[in-house]
Amino acid sequence: MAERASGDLVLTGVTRTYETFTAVDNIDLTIPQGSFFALLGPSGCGKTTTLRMVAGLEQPTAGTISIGGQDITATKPYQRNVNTVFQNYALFPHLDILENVAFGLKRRGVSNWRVQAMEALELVELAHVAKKKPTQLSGGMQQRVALARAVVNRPDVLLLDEPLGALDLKLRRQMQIELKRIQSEVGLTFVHVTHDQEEAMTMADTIAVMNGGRLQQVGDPGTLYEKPESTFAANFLGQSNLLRATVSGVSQGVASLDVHGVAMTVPAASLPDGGKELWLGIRPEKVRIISDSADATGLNTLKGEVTDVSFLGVATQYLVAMPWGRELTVVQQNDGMPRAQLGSNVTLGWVPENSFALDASQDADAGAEHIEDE
Amino acid sequence: MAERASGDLVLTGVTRTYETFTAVDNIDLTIPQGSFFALLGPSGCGKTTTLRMVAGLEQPTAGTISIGGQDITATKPYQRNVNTVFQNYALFPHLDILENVAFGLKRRGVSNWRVQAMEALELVELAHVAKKKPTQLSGGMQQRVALARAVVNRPDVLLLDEPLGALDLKLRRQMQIELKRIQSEVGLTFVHVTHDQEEAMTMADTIAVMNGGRLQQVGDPGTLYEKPESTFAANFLGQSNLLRATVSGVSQGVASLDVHGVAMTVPAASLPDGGKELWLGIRPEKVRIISDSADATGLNTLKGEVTDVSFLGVATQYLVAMPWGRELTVVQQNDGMPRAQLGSNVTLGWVPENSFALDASQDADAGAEHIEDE
Amino acid sequence: GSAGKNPTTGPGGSGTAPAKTAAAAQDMSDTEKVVNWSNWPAYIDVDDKTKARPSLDEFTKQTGIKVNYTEDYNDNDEFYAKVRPLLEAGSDTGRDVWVSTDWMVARLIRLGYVQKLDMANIPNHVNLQDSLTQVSFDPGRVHSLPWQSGFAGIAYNPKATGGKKVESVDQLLTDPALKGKVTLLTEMRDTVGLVLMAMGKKIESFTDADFDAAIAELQKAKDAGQIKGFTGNDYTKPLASGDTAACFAWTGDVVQLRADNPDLGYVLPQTGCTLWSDNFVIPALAKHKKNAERLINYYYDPKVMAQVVDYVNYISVVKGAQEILTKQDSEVAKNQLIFPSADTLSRAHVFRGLTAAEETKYNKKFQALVTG
Amino acid sequence: MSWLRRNLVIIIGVLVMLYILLPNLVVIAYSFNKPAGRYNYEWTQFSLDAWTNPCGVPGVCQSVGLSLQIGLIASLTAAVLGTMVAFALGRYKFRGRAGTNLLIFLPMATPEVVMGSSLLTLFIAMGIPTGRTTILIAHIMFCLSFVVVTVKARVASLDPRLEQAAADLYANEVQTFLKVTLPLVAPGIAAGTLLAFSLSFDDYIITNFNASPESVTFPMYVWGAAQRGTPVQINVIGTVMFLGALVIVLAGQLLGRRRNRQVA
Amino acid sequence: MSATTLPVTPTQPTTAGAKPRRRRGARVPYLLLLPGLLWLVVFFVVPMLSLASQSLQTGDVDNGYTLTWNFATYADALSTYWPQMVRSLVYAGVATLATLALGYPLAWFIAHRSGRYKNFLLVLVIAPFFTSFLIRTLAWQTILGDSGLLYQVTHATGTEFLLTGFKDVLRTLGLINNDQLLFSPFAVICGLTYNFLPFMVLPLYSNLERLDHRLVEAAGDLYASPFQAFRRVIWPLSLPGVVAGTLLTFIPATGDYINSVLLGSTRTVMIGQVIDAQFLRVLDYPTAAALSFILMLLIVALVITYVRRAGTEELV
Ligand SMILES: Nc1ncnc2c1ncn2[C@@H]1O[C@H](COP(=O)(O)OP(=O)(O)OP(=O)(O)O)[C@@H](O)[C@H]1O
Ligand SMILES: Nc1ncnc2c1ncn2[C@@H]1O[C@H](COP(=O)(O)OP(=O)(O)OP(=O)(O)O)[C@@H](O)[C@H]1O
Ligand SMILES: NCCCCNCCCN
Ligand SMILES: [Mg+2]
Ligand SMILES: [Mg+2]
Repeated sequence: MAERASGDLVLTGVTRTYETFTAVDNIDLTIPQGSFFALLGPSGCGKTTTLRMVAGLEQPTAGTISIGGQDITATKPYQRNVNTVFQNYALFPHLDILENVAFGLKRRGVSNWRVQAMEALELVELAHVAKKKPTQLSGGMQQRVALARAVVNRPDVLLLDEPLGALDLKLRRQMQIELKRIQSEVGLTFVHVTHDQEEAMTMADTIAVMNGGRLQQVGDPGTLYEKPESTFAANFLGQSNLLRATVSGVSQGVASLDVHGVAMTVPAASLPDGGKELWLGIRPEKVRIISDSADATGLNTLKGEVTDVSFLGVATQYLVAMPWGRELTVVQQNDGMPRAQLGSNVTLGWVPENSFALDASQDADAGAEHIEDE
Repeated sequence: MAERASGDLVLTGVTRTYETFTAVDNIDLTIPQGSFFALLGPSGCGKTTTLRMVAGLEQPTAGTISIGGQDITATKPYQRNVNTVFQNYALFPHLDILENVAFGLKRRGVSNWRVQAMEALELVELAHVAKKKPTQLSGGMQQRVALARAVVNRPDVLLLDEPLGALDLKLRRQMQIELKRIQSEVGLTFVHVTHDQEEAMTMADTIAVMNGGRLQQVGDPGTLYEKPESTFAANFLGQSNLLRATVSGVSQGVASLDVHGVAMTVPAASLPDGGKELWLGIRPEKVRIISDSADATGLNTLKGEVTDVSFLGVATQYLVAMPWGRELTVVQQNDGMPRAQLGSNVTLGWVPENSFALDASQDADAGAEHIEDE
Repeated sequence: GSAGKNPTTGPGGSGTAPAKTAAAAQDMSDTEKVVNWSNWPAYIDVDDKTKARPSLDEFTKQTGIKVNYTEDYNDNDEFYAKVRPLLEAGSDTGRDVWVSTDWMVARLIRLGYVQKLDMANIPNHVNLQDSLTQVSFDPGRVHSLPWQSGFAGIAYNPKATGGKKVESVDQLLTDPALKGKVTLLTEMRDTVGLVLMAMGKKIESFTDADFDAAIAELQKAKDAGQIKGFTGNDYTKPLASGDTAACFAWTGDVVQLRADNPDLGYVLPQTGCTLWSDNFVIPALAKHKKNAERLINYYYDPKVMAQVVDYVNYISVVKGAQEILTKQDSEVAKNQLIFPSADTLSRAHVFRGLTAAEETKYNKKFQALVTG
Repeated sequence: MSWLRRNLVIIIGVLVMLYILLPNLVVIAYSFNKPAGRYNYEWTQFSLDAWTNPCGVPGVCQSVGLSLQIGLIASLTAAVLGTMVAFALGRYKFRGRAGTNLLIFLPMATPEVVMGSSLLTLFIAMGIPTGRTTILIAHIMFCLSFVVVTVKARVASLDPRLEQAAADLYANEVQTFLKVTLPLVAPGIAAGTLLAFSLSFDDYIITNFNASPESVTFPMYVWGAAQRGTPVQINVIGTVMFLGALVIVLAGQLLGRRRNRQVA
Repeated sequence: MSATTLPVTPTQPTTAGAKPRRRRGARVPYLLLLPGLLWLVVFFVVPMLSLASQSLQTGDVDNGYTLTWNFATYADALSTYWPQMVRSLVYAGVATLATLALGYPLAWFIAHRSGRYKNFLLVLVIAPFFTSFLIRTLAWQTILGDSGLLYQVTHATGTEFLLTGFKDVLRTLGLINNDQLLFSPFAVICGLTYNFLPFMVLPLYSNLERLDHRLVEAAGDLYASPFQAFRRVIWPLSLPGVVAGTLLTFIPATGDYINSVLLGSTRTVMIGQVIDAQFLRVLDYPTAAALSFILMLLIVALVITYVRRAGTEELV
């Protein structure tokens, strides 16, 4: 029987090593009760391993896991009040949908399992397929059954391992809304693994970015996006333009920079510790294409040639080649205003406060997930 | 042996019926040689069936298919110079990557198959895994192998059936760029099936929107997006706000409308034939949140209360409740400007030319893909 | 008749080593009114309507002894292989009596696997046909009493021979009309015996050289493609259908086959045919020896044996059965294959007893022929 | 021509099916024969005699009963033991795996006479009297390999994540096995058991060595009877067994379909 | 029993976890193995060991055998009976090929073209087992006999020329000697093929049933004719099923002799028949035992080579 131990989920120094390979490396993390927490990171970074340790399907090599102050590190999966929505759903093919959902209830000896399971199915709008077998359902429906099967147990913590990974974009967006709705309706702690950054940002209260088994940065979506602390976070969470810059001086809270010979500024508060060299980062949507007539005072500006224009529907994405060869990405909402033409020379500008500065010792392409290194 | 029959792909009155069900209904379509054509539509609308008929894997019940003027309707798949990148890749698990790519070449007795296959693998940047088996590759790599396997045959037409459907967002965007690059490098006719509208818009020269086995609208992405001809197209290709409106008069090319008691205008040219009732459509990103100080002359305006704010990274999405209950969706790029708060009352406005008008006899929710009707 | 001349030439059942004595178990006959009898399939009278076994039922009615009758004796060798380990280990075989062919009886006696019969319990043994009272495999008839006997001769199907008769072993082995459509018996004594006699040898007293010559003769026929196969009792079906044109066959079978197929020919070759008998023996450690002996005694009543013979159509081993049958079923009584005349019997011979070493040696050679 | 090409597989399939069933058709036909003599070799006359009195030959029905009983117990026991071995082989890496595989495979490569006779010697040495027990032991032994091979394939293709999901949903080890693992492997076990049953039910050579006069199985009976022409009843029983198997499957399927329909 | 089952296949790993893995509780596999292996050790290995010792003994039944490590028996047995040994392997091999040729289309048909009759057909494949094999083999005598069913059917339908032509082909192939179908190598192989067909069909079926039909389409799309699609895609993918089926057929068929006894002639004697005769009739246990071991050894060697070449990792 699972013990009720409602409260925060706390991981302390959790490490998991496979023979010589360390999949999860000394993670400390506190996930407040009732929050929607997203774990984000590239493939193989240790997200699933972390979840499996919380679920009890894997034993940490070191460290402890506790819920509400109670150490559950050594308990068996079925003794934990934690449920998982598996990446591949893992529905029981020999049971019908209702039986799948009722599985956990029956194991715990809940007597009105039928009522509760049907309620859970109604929650995911699938009560009408209760008697079907999993294979008779579409991918999206299966995903919702997996969700119902976990949620119905009202666990302290619900783990979701890329539950939307296999869905197409449109359905995915709908399921995201659905998940949020369920989370706020039932008020559980959700730990949601994904490598879709947009998904993480729209859904989570708090996001942790993982890489190579370690936590890179933990914070709310806005902070993480606007003020990434590493090139990895900057590139992994959305796109970033990173410009090589040298600090030429600091005065009145403003740092002067030299970017390929162009003078720019950035708030001094955002400077990283250490040397004079740094990466100046600016998000594509923060960059404006400035008409000749417009006033550019107070903005950092660069000139370049438009080498690519792609219409995205909501917005248009431009690539603008800089004199030093590198291209800057610019995204402009299609709000009905006229836009730049392919091949034209344009001036780009942004408010210095919208940019961020990062330690130059890092690889500018970290987290940009090039094809070669998936 | 496949016959070379380079030229436009033409479908004339193509219909495919399964017993009583018509999956594809009298389609006429001309796809110019060398173009990148996207077929877009909800699940089950007949996209795959259409491709399969072009590939020869399915026989049309009626109609003809020709390439470069040569009727290929009755030829076998292996006699057609058409190749497919399958939705699930369909790589041969028992062959290594090189052998997979060389499969078609060998079947046609190409003697320097090794050289050609390696070239194709280099094109998709996978020459280094030539000796691996498909299962040893990640999803994205498999997808590129499938692409190389098809492209290497230099078919007249390359059919792509949701080749990116199973990839995660980040990889998906990269593969899109890749696909475009390959298409322009080798200059084949691409027919690309997807139900990701953003994907269709960024990649295709021409988009055909299908629904229920019929073609709804064919055109370039910009036109389709900006001037949809049906509520289905408006909803399916991106989001749309549709407002019930009555035409109160037309003068000087401008139609006056009554929208729930608010007076608005729309270019008379965009009015559909028929009655006075219509749907006034406006894209979320075309709607601006107007500050009190700003000048709203010439804009259609509405007042409402912000009921939801979600941060999308690049942009923020607002839901604004109208006095008559319905919510309008507004998307604003996160360009660093201050934005509206949840619960605040705001004025929304848009340039009349950015809106479009549709026949009121249609269902406003067509194509919005509710969960219930997957 | 002359077949009754007991073949005294062989070394009898004694072999090179003196026969061992079979162990007896404590006889439970008086307390357990049962007897376990293993016999060959279809070797007892059956009521074709009720499918009951009338003579057995009658025995039980008379004596109160229940007979567990099992038809698990399909083949001497196979049965022996089944019980030998038990007998060798000195354990009970679960059977009180079974029916073994003469040469097998010799082996069983030699190895001390069968007990002496207590003739006091079998007063009817005096009804045994004179010709069978002295046999080389069981001198003095102390261990066995025959159940049925029969000839091995030549059977043919005129449909497959083209109406031609097959009258001699020579013809069987050489006639091109029969090429590839001849089967012989896996029973060495019948097959080799018939050939030996056709070669002019006496099967009561042949030598190693004679045996080898017979094998060579057979080998020649086999190599020439004349012989299709060696069979157990399964020669009947192809013979009936004509897939086998001619073969060595046992009398009882042929009598039965003729009921369906009156055209079938059967010949006891002029050069001589083998006469064999299948005999009751009581194995070592049999628990109900006395009951078994009462059973034997019962069947040695001519009336009872007449009833059996009328059904199984082998040669009666009990005197007086013919007379009874002549009254009831003159067809059967007149059948030469069931009640052979003296002339017929004069052509019938019994294969001599073999020493253990001979048995191994001959078996090896014969099996090399069969499975070569 | 193109019709032929399209339906070639069906045509060949039907022909092969016919090949498989042809002897049974003969057996069925001759169950309605009324032979003049005691040999049921030649077609004589149509009759229902044997059908109205299938147990008419002494011992035949007892032998069928014994064979069914032995087949059932042997196949079920072999199923249990074999499934356990299959799980060990399909699930775990351990020392001696290759040896175990070989040990599973050798009995299939051993001639039946050899197996039957050497087993009998063993039983005698161990003092086990031959009979039902020894037949059962022998049958379980040779059925085991077939069950292992069949079930192992199924176990190997079982998705371990389903068991993890069960553990995640509060099922302890035993419950996980009973509620998830077993039902999922069940079709493989069923197939293995069926195969084992048919092998046991049809075995003659090994059985014959290890039987006693009280334990005559159906194949032993048939073997004996065939020495002098099989009674028509044997054809009847063969036919009943054959059709029985089909009827059971058809009934199961119909029942399943009805249940599905009710649910839907 | 569900239609999707009856798997007798060593499968391709379908999931990540399909490969055997090491687990905590190293005792578990041994506990699972214990009863089954114990059974095999006591009732198979022990008798085989005593058989092994028997094969090295000299003596005779009457005076008993003694262990003299007489390896000569092996040499003698092999030199005397190698033709039967070779014949057995050849017949079993040909019969295995025949079951494959017949079983493959049937398995395909059941897996992909039989719709809801799947279960029914599967049982129809195995149901003949429930009628004693002896009766069924004897039925082949009725079918193949000179005036048997085949003859009567062709005779009655005026298609006797088919039968004659068929016989001519068989004669050319050396599978019959004269005009008889029965009692010929052909009849023996036909009987073997018939008897072991289910052992081929079941594993093939469970493999083919899982074949992804889209791969076949992909092959067609890539210019493979239907034959090439079979040769290059379907066949290699079905290899695990083929391997399992051929083993389950070949191994028991090699030792079988009932078919040879009932349907064959003196020229079709198989090794099982020899072993049987040595055991039961000659009572030469050492030779019989030696022959058994030679046979087993040959089979194991052949199987290992075959399995290696076919690229399936595990024995059976
Ligand atoms: N049983 C194992 N033995 C050895 N290495 C393992 C094992 N399980 C996982 N790993 C390794 O640990 C690393 C982390 O794996 P994990 O599954 O946690 O990644 P992930 O972040 O969930 O990736 P994805 O996004 O692809 O699901 C990977 O490099 C993987 O290869
Ligand atoms: N063999 C078939 N028999 C009956 N109906 C079929 C068959 N194949 C397809 N259909 C039906 O035809 C319709 C169109 O199917 P199709 O696969 O072309 O859709 P699609 O547009 O590719 O959908 P998706 O986006 O889900 O892949 C569907 O409703 C489907 O159920
Ligand atoms: N059905 C009984 C047949 C008995 C045959 N006995 C054969 C002995 C041959 N010498
Ligand atoms: Mg993962
Ligand atoms: Mg599709």
